[in-house]
Amino acid sequence: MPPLPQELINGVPINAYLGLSAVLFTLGVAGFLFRKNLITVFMCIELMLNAVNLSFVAFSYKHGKVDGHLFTFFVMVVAAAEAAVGLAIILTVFKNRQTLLVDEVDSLKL
Amino acid sequence: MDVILFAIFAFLSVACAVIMIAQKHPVSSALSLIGVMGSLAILYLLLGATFIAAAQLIVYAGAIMVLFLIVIMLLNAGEEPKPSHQSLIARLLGAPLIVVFLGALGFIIYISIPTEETKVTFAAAKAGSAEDVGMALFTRYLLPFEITSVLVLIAILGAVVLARKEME
Amino acid sequence: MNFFLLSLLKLGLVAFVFLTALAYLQWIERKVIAHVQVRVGPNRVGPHGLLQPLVDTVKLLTKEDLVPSHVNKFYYLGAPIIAVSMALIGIAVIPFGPKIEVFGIETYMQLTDLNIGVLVILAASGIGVYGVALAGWSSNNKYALLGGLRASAQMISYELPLALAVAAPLLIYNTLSLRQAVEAQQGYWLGFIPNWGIFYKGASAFPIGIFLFIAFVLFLICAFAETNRIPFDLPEAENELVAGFHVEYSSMKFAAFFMAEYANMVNICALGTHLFLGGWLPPFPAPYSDFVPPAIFALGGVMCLYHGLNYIRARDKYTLPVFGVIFLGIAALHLAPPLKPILIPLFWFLSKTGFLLFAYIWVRATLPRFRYDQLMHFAWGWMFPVSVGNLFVIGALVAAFL
Amino acid sequence: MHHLWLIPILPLAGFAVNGLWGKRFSRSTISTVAVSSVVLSFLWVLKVLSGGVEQPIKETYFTWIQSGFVNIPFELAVDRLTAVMLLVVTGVGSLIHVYATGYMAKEDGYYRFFAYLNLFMFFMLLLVMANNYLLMFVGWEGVGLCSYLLIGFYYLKNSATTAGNKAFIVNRIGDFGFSLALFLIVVQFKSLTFDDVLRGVQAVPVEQTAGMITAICLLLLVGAAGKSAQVPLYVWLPDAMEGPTPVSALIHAATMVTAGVYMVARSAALFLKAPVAMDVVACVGLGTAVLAATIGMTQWDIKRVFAYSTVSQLGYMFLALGSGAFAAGIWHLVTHAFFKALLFLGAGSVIHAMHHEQDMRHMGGLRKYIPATFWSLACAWVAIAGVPPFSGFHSKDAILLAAHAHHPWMYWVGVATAGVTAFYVSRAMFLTFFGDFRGHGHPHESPASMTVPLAILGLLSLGGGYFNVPHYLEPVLGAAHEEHPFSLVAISVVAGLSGIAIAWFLYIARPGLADSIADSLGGLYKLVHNKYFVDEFYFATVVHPIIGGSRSLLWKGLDAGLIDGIVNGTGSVARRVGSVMRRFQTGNIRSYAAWVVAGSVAVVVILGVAGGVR
Repeated sequence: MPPLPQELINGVPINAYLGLSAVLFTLGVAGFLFRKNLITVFMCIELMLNAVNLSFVAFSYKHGKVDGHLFTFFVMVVAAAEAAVGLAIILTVFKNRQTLLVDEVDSLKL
Repeated sequence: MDVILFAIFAFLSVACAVIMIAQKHPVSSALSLIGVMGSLAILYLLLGATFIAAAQLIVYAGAIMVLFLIVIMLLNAGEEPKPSHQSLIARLLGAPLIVVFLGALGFIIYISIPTEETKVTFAAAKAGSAEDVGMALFTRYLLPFEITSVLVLIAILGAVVLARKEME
Repeated sequence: MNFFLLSLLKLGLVAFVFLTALAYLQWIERKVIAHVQVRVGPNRVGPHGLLQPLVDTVKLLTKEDLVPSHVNKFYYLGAPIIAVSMALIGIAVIPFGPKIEVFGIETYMQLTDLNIGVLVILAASGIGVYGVALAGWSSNNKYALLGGLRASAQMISYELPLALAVAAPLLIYNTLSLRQAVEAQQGYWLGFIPNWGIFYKGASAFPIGIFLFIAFVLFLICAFAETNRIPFDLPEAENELVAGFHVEYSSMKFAAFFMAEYANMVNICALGTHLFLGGWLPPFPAPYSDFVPPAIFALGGVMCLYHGLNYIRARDKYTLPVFGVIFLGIAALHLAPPLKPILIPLFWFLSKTGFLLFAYIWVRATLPRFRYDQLMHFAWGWMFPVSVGNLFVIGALVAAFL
Repeated sequence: MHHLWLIPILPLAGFAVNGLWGKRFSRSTISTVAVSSVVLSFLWVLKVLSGGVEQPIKETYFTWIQSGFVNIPFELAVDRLTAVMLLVVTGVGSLIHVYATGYMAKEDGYYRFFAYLNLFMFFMLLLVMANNYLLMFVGWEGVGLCSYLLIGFYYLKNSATTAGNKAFIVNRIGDFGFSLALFLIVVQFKSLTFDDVLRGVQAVPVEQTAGMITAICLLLLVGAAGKSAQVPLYVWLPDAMEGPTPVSALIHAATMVTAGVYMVARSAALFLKAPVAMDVVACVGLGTAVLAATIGMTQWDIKRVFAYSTVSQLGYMFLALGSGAFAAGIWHLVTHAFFKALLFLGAGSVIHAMHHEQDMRHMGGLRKYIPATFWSLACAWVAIAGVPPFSGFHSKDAILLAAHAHHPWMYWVGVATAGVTAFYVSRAMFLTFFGDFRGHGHPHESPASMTVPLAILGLLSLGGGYFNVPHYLEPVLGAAHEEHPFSLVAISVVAGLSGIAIAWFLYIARPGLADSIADSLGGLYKLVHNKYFVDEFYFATVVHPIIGGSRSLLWKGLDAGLIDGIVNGTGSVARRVGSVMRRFQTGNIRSYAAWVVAGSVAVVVILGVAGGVR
């Protein structure tokens, strides 16, 4: 294994975490834009939430406070609620129109 | 040590995320998402957020994703067929937008926080044990906590109402 | 001594003992059920069928490992791995005894003492669901799928009351580390009643143990459901879904699921022991209790010798004396000064865990199976409210008395 | 720690139990719960007072309202004034609860009745025990509510519900005055606690704040007039007799209507600084006394007679307050509580005996049918008529003397009114119990649960005058002047006796003479008999204009015109805007998502250009 540069030995720079969270978030957005399966789209939302959580925790490490953790905690709870309702909605959608394609579900207009 | 672990799991999470949006099959996406969550849990540990790491595993990986999996299995959602018609703007604008977005984010992070400012090491973590989280949760953040509980209640009702059979 | 080396040593030891124990647990189960149903049980291989597990293992290893053609290979192969590994993770945070000192090395009888140990176990059991669910789904077989769905639904349903029941003692011990939880249960009130979870009194004026006992009962029920054991073994209900989620599995992969099941049982029993039954703490004050284990073993040895001398079956003429000698030897070990501080706590811990495991087998031998809707209704309509209420009461009591 | 909170909480518990589960209880259970809750709180009052209250007992439980400089604790206090009130409320209350178990035995909604009654006890106790005006106001409104509920207890009777509404609305006017007074008090004294107000009053010299304090006092008087049925807000009380008789006895004779008196006495310090207000109070009291007494002479409904008598007696109390003899007022409050509760309960017993016949023209000669009721009522009779040495004599005497010391002419009017009072009560008694039986059916004596309370109250109204309340209250309300000029006393006594005599002459000696006098008076009699047409006057001047105005202006003009117009206008504007914006709504989630991303990209880029989030 190549020797690490000296400034990396004594810890990871905080903005590496932030960058990682940014990358994950963007991937989530990409998935949201390009995937067609409702459930997958929903999972992409979860991915975005996770990315944001990571940055929350990173920031709370930076400030040595616990608040970021609490935000993460709340995000988790809300995500759980959202998953429950959202999946129920997806089930209903599938029951009513036998499809999971986001593009098919577009009658809510005009 | 921290650096190596961070490198491994950061790579793992990104890889899983890519797989997730690349994979055609929902179950694969779900599992790779679980992979992302698991590696994020490790990263939380590195950041000293032990409680959040455990909660991440229990709530996200243990409960939410299981729900997803169950739904996928119930609906037996297979591969995605070619879409009949899809959003023009998303197809055209999507990729460039995302690139710009990532670039701008990176730029902001770069200019906002200089690299040499904070070094994350597990040993140096100040807060994040279950005690700290609980203490803050039930004192300063009590009201949000209560409200969240109400939200969860509402979600339960909504799920029940949506999922129940129509009574004849 | 090097931390990593020490950990490796302990890891090897625990892994060896644990896996062997799993194998023998199954033998014990067969034996006990047999005796409950007035049968003899496995008794062909070795004395009293003691070598049965070995033979089973060999058989499972050497069996043809066939993979059905219609399965989804990746997940089909991955599922048992997930299941068994998640089941084995739990043991890592479970302490077997207090701090000990061997060859001048101070160490804990525990692989690692996380300050979120309990959460780790819960998380592991939560992830373990995937093993079952994926197995069921990837087998591409409707019985298996039903089994997997049932399993996952059942496990996440019963995880709530389980977590709530576990939260109750943690609320009182004010820690998430199993070691500290056990240490919080030290002492006796009125001099002889042990201060274990289910009898807990501690510094409070009120014996909170009463409610912890309720929590303990809830915990046991959830534990049965969480490990898919009778009366909650819907996922593998033979007479409904052939063998449930592992119907398509054979040879070692099949064995893996069983290992996972037994490992889960052991983990959860150990958890219960630590949280409610005072872990490795003796049931009455040390100076007397220290002589109980050797006494028991000695008694066993003497009995074996006696029965060996006037035997009924020809075989016993040789086996029973051997066992008698072995038991006496163990008794002697318990008295040997260097081993005493290791063996005595280990004995108490193992005997309590063993009792819970015996309860598992006992119930399996006696109770019939639930219907699925009954199962779910029981989870959400009964267990959940009761555990929440119980937790409320305990919280109020903690606020009032501790 | 005396655990004062127990006193109000016990009836509240009774209310909760009966109100929540009373439907399923048997009548005996309900009455047990209700009565025992009140009796227990009476016993607790006794226990608390047994220690003596040289020093007021204060117990602060928590900070109720903390807003800016105003800090209102939830504080109960018992000083001697409160002690007297407590004894009256819980004591008479217990008796009336016992009575009610007999009186209501056959009625529907048994549990409802007792639940309301207990709730009333709770609020009344809160009112008298409160240590600040706001908490007092809570009790004040609460008793109003309960009185409304209980007046409309027979909600199938249209008249009952109307009476309830009337009582409620008229009380609102009074409460409006009261609350204004509270605001002024906050402005003036920066607090609502009695002690602070007292201190504040003594602190500032009169001439600076006379105007303010006078305003406060007048507004308080408005509130008191509303609750205690004084001119011009007395009109609700006679109609309130639609409620069951125990209610009339407890709420509309003994306790609630005296809340105004208590409140004014409680604010004695304020009133003493505002002589103008004092005179107004005295005049209002006197006017009420005369007015109601004269009306009372001409009524045929026995309960209405006693209702007007109540109004006039309350007038007496206000006269006392106005002429500075607060203690005398409270004293009369106590004795009045005894004999007026007795009168009503007796009337109830009579009505019960007459199978719900209330018109005195169909009674008569009941003496021999229901002796127990008669004799107990006789006690009340002599008491209210001011015959020495019975209770009414003492308190009324004290009031009249105080009035004489204040303004002699008030004394003379008071004496006249005393005569009138004696007259109409005697008239009621003669019409009911003497002569021969004009009704039909067979009157029957009431059960012991009714007669025993009557007997106890009878004794109290005979001997009640010897509780020397003014002396007991001296530490709180200052010393009453002691000299009893024999002449004045004699005059009032003579007035009372003559009233009785006239009544005897008109209704026993020369029956029929009364009607002829009434005919000869003609118009005047009609005027009085129809209560001076006050109700009609109010309807013409207040009610109709308000209804008409709100229908035409508020409803048709403001609501339908303005508000609906705004709403519809907003809607139409939104629709027009939407008709343009809907072009963007393709219904395809992902294009929305794309838009969102575009927006966030814009935000992020702007942030980056602006130089990050330092």
